[in-house]
Amino acid sequence: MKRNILTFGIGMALALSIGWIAFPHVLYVRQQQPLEFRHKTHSEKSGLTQCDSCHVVGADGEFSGIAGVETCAGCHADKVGTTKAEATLVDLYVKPSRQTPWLVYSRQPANVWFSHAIHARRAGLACQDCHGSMGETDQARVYEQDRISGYSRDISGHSMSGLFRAPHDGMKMSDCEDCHHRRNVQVGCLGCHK
Amino acid sequence: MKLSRRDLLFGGAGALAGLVLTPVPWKLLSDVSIWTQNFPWIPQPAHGPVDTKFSTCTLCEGGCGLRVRMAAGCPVGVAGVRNHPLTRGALCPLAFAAHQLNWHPRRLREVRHNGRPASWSEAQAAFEKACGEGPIGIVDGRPGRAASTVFTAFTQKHHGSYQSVLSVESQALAPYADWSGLPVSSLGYDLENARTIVSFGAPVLDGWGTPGRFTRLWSEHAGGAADPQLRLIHIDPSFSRTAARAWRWVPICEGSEAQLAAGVARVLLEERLVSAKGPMPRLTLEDAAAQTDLSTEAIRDLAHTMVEHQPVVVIAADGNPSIAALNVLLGAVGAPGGIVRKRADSHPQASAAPAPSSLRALLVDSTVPWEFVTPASTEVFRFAAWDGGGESAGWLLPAPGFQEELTDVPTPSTSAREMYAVAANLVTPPAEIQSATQFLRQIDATLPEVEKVIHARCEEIFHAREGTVYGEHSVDVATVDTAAHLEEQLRQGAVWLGDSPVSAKFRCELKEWPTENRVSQGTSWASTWIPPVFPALATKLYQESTLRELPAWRLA
Amino acid sequence: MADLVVLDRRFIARGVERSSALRFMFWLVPWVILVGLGIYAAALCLFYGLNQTNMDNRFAFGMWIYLDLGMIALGAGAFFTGFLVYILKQEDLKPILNSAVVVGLICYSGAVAVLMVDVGQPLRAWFTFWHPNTHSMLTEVTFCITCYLFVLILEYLPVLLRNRQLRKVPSFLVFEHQLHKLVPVLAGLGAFLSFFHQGSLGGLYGVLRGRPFAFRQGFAIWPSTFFLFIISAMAVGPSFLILVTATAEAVTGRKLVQSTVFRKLGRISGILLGVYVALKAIDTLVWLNVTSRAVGFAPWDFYAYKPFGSALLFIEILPLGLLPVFLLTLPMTSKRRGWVLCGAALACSGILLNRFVLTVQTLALPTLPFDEYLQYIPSWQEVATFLGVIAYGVILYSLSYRYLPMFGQSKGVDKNVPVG
Amino acid sequence: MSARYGFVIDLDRCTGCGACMVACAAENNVPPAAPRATPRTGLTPMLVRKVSNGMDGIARREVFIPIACMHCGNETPCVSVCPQQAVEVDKATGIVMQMPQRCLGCRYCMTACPYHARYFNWWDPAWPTGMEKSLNPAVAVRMRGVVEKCNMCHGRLHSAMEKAAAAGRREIDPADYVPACAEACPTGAITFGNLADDKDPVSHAAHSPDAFRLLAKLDTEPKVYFKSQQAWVRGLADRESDRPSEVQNG
Amino acid sequence: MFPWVDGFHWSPNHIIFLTLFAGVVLTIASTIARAVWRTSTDFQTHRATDMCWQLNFKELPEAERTCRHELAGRVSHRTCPNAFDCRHCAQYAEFAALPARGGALTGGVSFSNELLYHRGHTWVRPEEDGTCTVGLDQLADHMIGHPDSVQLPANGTGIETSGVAWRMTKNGHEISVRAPMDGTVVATGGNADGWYLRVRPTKPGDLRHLLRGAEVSGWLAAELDRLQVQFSSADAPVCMADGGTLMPELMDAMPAADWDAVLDATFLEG
Repeated sequence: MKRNILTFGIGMALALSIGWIAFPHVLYVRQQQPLEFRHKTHSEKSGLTQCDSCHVVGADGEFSGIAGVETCAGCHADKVGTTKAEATLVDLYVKPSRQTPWLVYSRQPANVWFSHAIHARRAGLACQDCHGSMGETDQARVYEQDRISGYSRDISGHSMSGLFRAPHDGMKMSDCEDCHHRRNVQVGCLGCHK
Repeated sequence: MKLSRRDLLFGGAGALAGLVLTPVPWKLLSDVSIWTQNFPWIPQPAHGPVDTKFSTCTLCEGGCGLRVRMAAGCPVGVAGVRNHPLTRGALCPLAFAAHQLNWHPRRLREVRHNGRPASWSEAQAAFEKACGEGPIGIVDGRPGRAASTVFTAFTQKHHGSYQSVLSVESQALAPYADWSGLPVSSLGYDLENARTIVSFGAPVLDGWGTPGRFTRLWSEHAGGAADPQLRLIHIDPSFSRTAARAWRWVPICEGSEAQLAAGVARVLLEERLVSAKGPMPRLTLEDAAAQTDLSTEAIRDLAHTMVEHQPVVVIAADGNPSIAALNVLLGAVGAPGGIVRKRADSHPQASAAPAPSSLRALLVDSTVPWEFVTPASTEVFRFAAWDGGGESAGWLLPAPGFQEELTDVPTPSTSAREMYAVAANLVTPPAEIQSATQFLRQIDATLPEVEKVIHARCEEIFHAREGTVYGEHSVDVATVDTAAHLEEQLRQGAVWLGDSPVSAKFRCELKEWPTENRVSQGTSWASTWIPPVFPALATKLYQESTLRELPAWRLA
Repeated sequence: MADLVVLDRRFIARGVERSSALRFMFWLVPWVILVGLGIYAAALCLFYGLNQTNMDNRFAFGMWIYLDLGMIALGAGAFFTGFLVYILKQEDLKPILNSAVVVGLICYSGAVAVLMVDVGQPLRAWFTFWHPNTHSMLTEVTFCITCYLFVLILEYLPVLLRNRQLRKVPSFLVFEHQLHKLVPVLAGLGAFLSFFHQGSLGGLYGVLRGRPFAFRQGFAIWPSTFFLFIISAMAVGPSFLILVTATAEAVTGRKLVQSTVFRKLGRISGILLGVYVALKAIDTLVWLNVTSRAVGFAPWDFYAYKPFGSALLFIEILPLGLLPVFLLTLPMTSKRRGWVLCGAALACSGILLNRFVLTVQTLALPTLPFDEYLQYIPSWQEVATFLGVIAYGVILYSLSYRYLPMFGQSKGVDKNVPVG
Repeated sequence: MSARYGFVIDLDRCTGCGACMVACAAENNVPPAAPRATPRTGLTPMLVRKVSNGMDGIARREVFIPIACMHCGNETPCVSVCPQQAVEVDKATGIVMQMPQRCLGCRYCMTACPYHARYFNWWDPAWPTGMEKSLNPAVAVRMRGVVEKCNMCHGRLHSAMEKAAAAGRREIDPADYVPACAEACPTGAITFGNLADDKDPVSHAAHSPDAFRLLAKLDTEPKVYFKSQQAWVRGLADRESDRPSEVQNG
Repeated sequence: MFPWVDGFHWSPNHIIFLTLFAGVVLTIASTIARAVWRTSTDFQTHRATDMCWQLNFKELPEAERTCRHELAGRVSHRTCPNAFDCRHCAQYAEFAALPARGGALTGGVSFSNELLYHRGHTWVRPEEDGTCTVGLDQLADHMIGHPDSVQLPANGTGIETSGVAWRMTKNGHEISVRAPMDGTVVATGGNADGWYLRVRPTKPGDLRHLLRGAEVSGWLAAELDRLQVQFSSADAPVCMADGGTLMPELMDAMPAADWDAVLDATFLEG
C-alpha cells in the first residue's frame, strides 16, 4: 500500500517537473535579433523620446511598425560610434538599403487585423498600455518562437500557467477581449479578424 | 528492489495525473489548433507598405485606366479608374486578375531557340547576322506607340519592312479607310452621340473595343428600359450576352450578315427611308430573306426601326464591306453619332498585308497576337511574355509582362477622340527579360529611346495646347504650366484626351454595292485579349462555374 | 500457432463451448481486411482533405452523416434496454442487456469515429466544447453523444472485467463488482442523454428553415422531428437487438436467449413503432398542408424528382411502418419467431429509410427557383470508411461474444450444445 | 453607428461578364480553381448564374443573377446552426460574418443556407509559384477544410475604419467602403449601400416596385435585393408550381 | 461559453446548458470515484479477499458447489449457499448430527483422517504448539508432481481463508493455491518437506469449515469424476480405470490435456 503511494508520487513528481520546467524549453525556439538595438540609447542620447518618432501612423491610418532602414539611414547614413552592431547596420543594411530582418515580438498572425490608428488615435491608448516599457529596454531581448504555432511568445504570454502574469504579458485574443470588455467595446469576430 | 508490474501501473497513473496538472496537454491542444489555422504550406500575404498607383492597361489596345493597389512593392489588386474619360471605372473581367499574370506558369523567363534554352547574346548575334544577309521585317501589334517609332526607325535604316497587325475592331473600320483614303487609325465610332446602334455580331456589351466605354454608355442610356434613349439592335446567329441584353435581337443564319445588310439596304433605298440614292444591291429582298432565314417583313421592319431613332450607326464584327456600305447609305459616315474622324493623324500608314516570305528574318513584337502566322521560310524572333504553346519555331524572347515596362498607349481604334496615356513600369521585371525596343537598341544604339519618344510626344501635346488631361482632376492642356509637368502627370497614370472629333465631313465614294460576302469570324468574348494565357482566377468563370467557356485558343 | 490456440482457450470462460480458434480467425479475416481498407480511406481523407469524397457544396452532407444518424438510431437499444431493466425493473430482459451495451458501444463509437473524418478540421473539433453555440442542435448532439459514449464505456467495463483472465486480478474483480452495483445510475443517465441527442439529431434537419422539405414547426425550441426521432429510436432499438441476437444465434448455432425475450422486445418495439407511425402521419399532414405552403413551396413538387417519388413517403409509413407494428404486436404473429424477426427487420429498414430521406433527399432537392435537382454518388473512400465501421462493429461484437459473458450464461449452461 | 449594409442588383443591367466574380476572388484571396475542381466544388463567394425562361428563338430571354451571401437579417439560418459560433451577425453593420479560423468544417451551415452561397474549401489553397506575392494583405488566406463565403469585403471596411480613425472620425466615409463586386461591375448593375439610411440611393432602390428578394417567404430578411422590369424575372423570387421548365446554372 | 472562456456572459441559455452539462459530468465522475473508493476500502477492510472468493464461487458450476453433507451422504442433494464457509452456515449443526454413509474411496488417491481438507486441495494439521501445518493433498500433489517454481509468503504475512496462500508454476501454468484458514505464516517448507506453510491461526480452533472423514472421500470421488470428464475431451490415455491409482507427475504425463481448465477447476479459480 505504502509502496503504491510512493510509486504514484514519484510518477507524478516526474511528470510535473517535465511539464513545468523542461516543456517550455522544448516548445520555444530562441533567436537573437539581427542587431543589438537599444531603445534606451535612442531615447536618452539621440532624444527620440516619442515612440512615433520612429513608429508612425500614416495619413490613411496605416501603421509603419518597426521603422524601415531608410528611417535608420536618417542618422546612421555613416557609422555613428564604433560598436559592432553599428558596423553591421551600416554595412549590411543601410548602405545596400536592405531592410533589417527584425524579429517582431508583438507580430500578430495573418488572420488578425489590429489598427494602431483606432487604438492609439481614436481610443487614445498609450503605447505602454500594450507594449509595456518596451521603450526603456536597454537591449533587444531574445525572440522566442513557438515551434508548433509559429507565434512569438509575447502573444501567448511568458507565464506558462497564465496565472500571476506580469503586466502587459500576453497579447492573445483573450487579452484583447478582456480589454474590450473593460471598456465595453462591442466588436464582432471580423472586428479584429481578417 | 526490482520494479513489479504493479509499480509501473501506479507510477504510470501518477505520471498521468501529474501531466494533467502541467501546461503540456493544454498548450499542445491549443497550439495544434493554432497550427491548423496557419498551416505552414499555405501562403501568407507579405508585410509591407501599401499604396495605390495609377496606370493604363496594355494587355489589349483598349487602353483602360487601371488603379493598382501595391503592397510591399507588388501589385495586389487591380480596379478601374472612376474619372477615366473612356472607361469611367469599368474594366473587362480578366483585368481584375491581370496582376497575377506575371507569375503565370507559362511566363517566359529565358531565351529559347527552337524550343531549347539559349542566351540573349546568341539571339542578338543571330539577328545581326540576319540583318546583314537580307531584308528583315518587324511586326507591330499596336501601331502608334513610342515603340512603333523605334521599329520604323530601325526598318528605315536597315531597309526592312514595318507592318502592323490590325485588331478586329480596326479591321471593321478598314472599308471606310479604303473608300475615303484616310488611314484606319484616324477613324472611330462616335457612340456617345448615336441613338440607335446596330451591331452585326460585334460583342459590343462583351469586351468590344474599349470595354467599359460602351457598357457604361449602354447602362446609362438603355439599361433594361422598354423604350430606351439608346437603342441597341443586335444581329447574331447565337443568343450571345449582347443579344440577351440588346433592345432587339435579330437571330439570323450563321454568316449571312452581308446578305441581311443587302436586304436592309434594298428596303432603305426602295422605300426612300434614306437620302442616298444608291447603289442598289443586286440581292433581292426575297433572296436576302431566304439566305438570312428571316421573313421579308422582319427585314423591312428592321430597316424601319433602324432609321426611327437617328443618328444611327452600324457596327460590324469584321471588315465586311457590305455592312460598312450600310453606314454609307444611312449617312452615318463623317456625321455625329456615326463613323467620325479623329483630329490629327501622326500615325504611320498601317498595312494589314501578311509578311512577304522574301524576308530574311521577322521580328514579332509581344503586342502581336499569338495566333499571328509567320511564313515558314523566314527566321522568326518572337517576343512574348507568355508562352502560347504550339511548336515555337525560331527564337522565343522573354518580353516584359503586366506593367513591367514603360510604354505609351495610343488611341484605341474605336475611340472617337484621340487619346494618349503612359503605362508606367510598376513592377521591376525579372532578370533575363527585355523588350523588343531594348533588343534593337543593343544592335543599333542610334535608335531613339522609348522614354525620349514619349517625352517628345508629351511636348507635342503640350505645345498643341488642345485636349484635356484626366488625372485626379481633369485640367485643360492649355492651363498646364510646363511640358514636364504634363509628362509627369501622364506618367502617374493620367490620360490625355483630344477635343471632340471634327465634324468636318469626309466622304466615302461607293460606286456599286460590295459583292464580297466574307463570313465574319465569330468573335469570342476575349478576342481583344492579346496574351495567349488567362489569369489564374479566370478559372472562376469557366471551371468553377459554367458562366463562360474557355476560348479554344486560350490557355488556362 | 499452437500456443495461440492455448492462449485463446485461456481467455474463454471455463466450461463455455466456443468454436475453434482457427475457425474464429477465419471468421475475422474478411472483417479485418475491411477495417484496414476503411482506415486507409479515412487516412486519405484526413491527409488530403475531403476532396477525396464526392460531396460538394450543395451535397455538403453525404453518406457519412446518413451512417451516423442510422447507427445512432439503431444503437438506441442500449439506453432503452438499460432503462427498461434498471429503471422500469423489467428483470426478464436482463439476459439481453450486455449484448445491448455492446451494440450501443459499437454504434456510438463508430458514429463518432466517422464524424471525426467527416469534419474538415478534426484537430479543432474541441472548439465546440470551448465556444459552444447553445442554439445549435449540433452542439446538443456533440455534447450528449460524447458524454453518452463515456457512459457506454463505463457500462461496458464490468462486462469486460468479467473476462476469465482479467477477473483473476482481485482488484479488477472487486472494482467490477462495485461498478456493477452503480450501473443503474449510469442507465438513468444514459436514458437522459440519449433522449436529448436522439431528439437533437432529428432537430438537426427540422430546424433548417432554408430547407422547406425538412423544416418543421414544433414545441418550444424543438421541431416536431425532435420528438419523432426519440420515439422512432426507442421503437427501433429493441428491434435491432432482436436482429443482432438472431444473427448471432444463426452464426454460432447456439440458442442465446429464450424466445420470451424476443417476444417481449418485439412487443415493446411494435407498440412504440405504432405510436411513432401515428405521430409521423400527423406530422406529415401538417407539413403538407401548412408548413411547406407557408414558405411558398408546393409540397408535392418535392416528390416530382425521380428517383425520389412520393412512393418513398408511403413505403416509409405503410409497409415499413404499419406492417411491422402488426407483425410485432398481433398475438398470432408475435408468437412466431419468423414473423417477429421479419417485423423487426421491416421496422429497422423503415427507420433507416426515414433517416435517408431526411439526410440525402433533403439535400438533393432544389430550393432556389432556378436550382436543379442534384445527384450524388459517394466515392470509394466514403464507402470504404462506411464498411470499415460496420466491420469494426462485427469484430468487436464477435470478440465480446467469444471472450465475455455476453448473454449472462453461467458455466455449464450450454455444455451440451454442439460446437458452433 | 448601426448600419444595415446591403446590395441592390439590377438584373436588367447585368451582362453576365463575370467581372464581379474575378474581382471578388482577387480581393478576398480566393485561390484559383484546384485541378479537379468543378462548378459543384468550386470557391465562388460571388457567383453569377445564368437563368433562361426556357423558351427558344426570338421568345428566349436570359438573365444573369449574381448570387453571394444574402446576409439574412432575421433568423439567419447559418448563424443558429453553427455549433461553435463561427458565424455571427454583426450588430454594427448587419454583415453575416464567417470566421474560417473558428470553423471546424462540419458544413451544417451549408445545408442550412437556402441560397447555396456558402462554399467549402475542399482543397488546400494553392497558387502558382511566386503568385502568393499578389495576395491581398487585408484578407487572411483560408485553409483547407473550412467553410467560407462573402464577408462583404470586410478588408475594405477595415481600411475605411482605419482611415476614419486617422482623421479622428467615428463614422466611415461611405465612398471608402465599396465591396469589390460593386466596384467592378462595368454596367453599375450591382450597387451597394446602407439600407438603414433613407438618404442612401440603395435603400430607395430597394423599395422600388421592381425590386424583389429571393425566397423572401422564408422570412429570413435577406439584405440583397434584385431589380428587374421583366415580370418573368421577378417571378424567379419564389418557387411556385409552374417553374421555368429547364434552367442552366452558372 | 464557460465562465472562464473569453467573451462569456450569463444568459438563461448558458445557465440551463451549464447546469445540465455539469450535472452529467459530475454524475459520471462521481460514479467512477465511488466505484474506485469502495474498491480500495474493501481492500483495506480485508473484505476484498472474501468478496473475490464469493464472486468466483458464484461462477463455479453447480456440480462443483455441492455441500459437504451431501458428499458425506448425510443429505440427498444440497448445494452450498455459503461459499464453502461452514462457519456461517446456520444448518451446519443439524446436518452434522446426521449419520454419514461415506463409501470407501475408489480410484487411487488416499487421504488421512488426521488431516482437515480444504476444497482447494490443501490440508491442515493442527500441531501441539497451537500452530497448524498446511500442505497440498495427494490429488494435487500427484497432478503437479515437482513444481517448476514455488512462491511462498514471507514469515509474518497474513493469509485469509480462500485467499491466495502461495503460488506455483508448472509447465508454464500459474497456479495460485487457496489458503485453507485465516492466520499468520510462521514457517515455510516446500514440496520436498511434504508441507508448505506453518500458520498461527487468527482464531484458534475455528476450523469448522474444513472437510474431514467421510466428506473427504465423497469429495475426492467427485473430484476424480470431474477430472475424468475433463480428461475425456483430451486425447489422453485412460489413466484411472477403476482400481488403478492416480499416476504421479500427471501434468508431465499428459501434456495434451486442457490443463488450464483442469487446474482452474482443481484450485477453484474462476
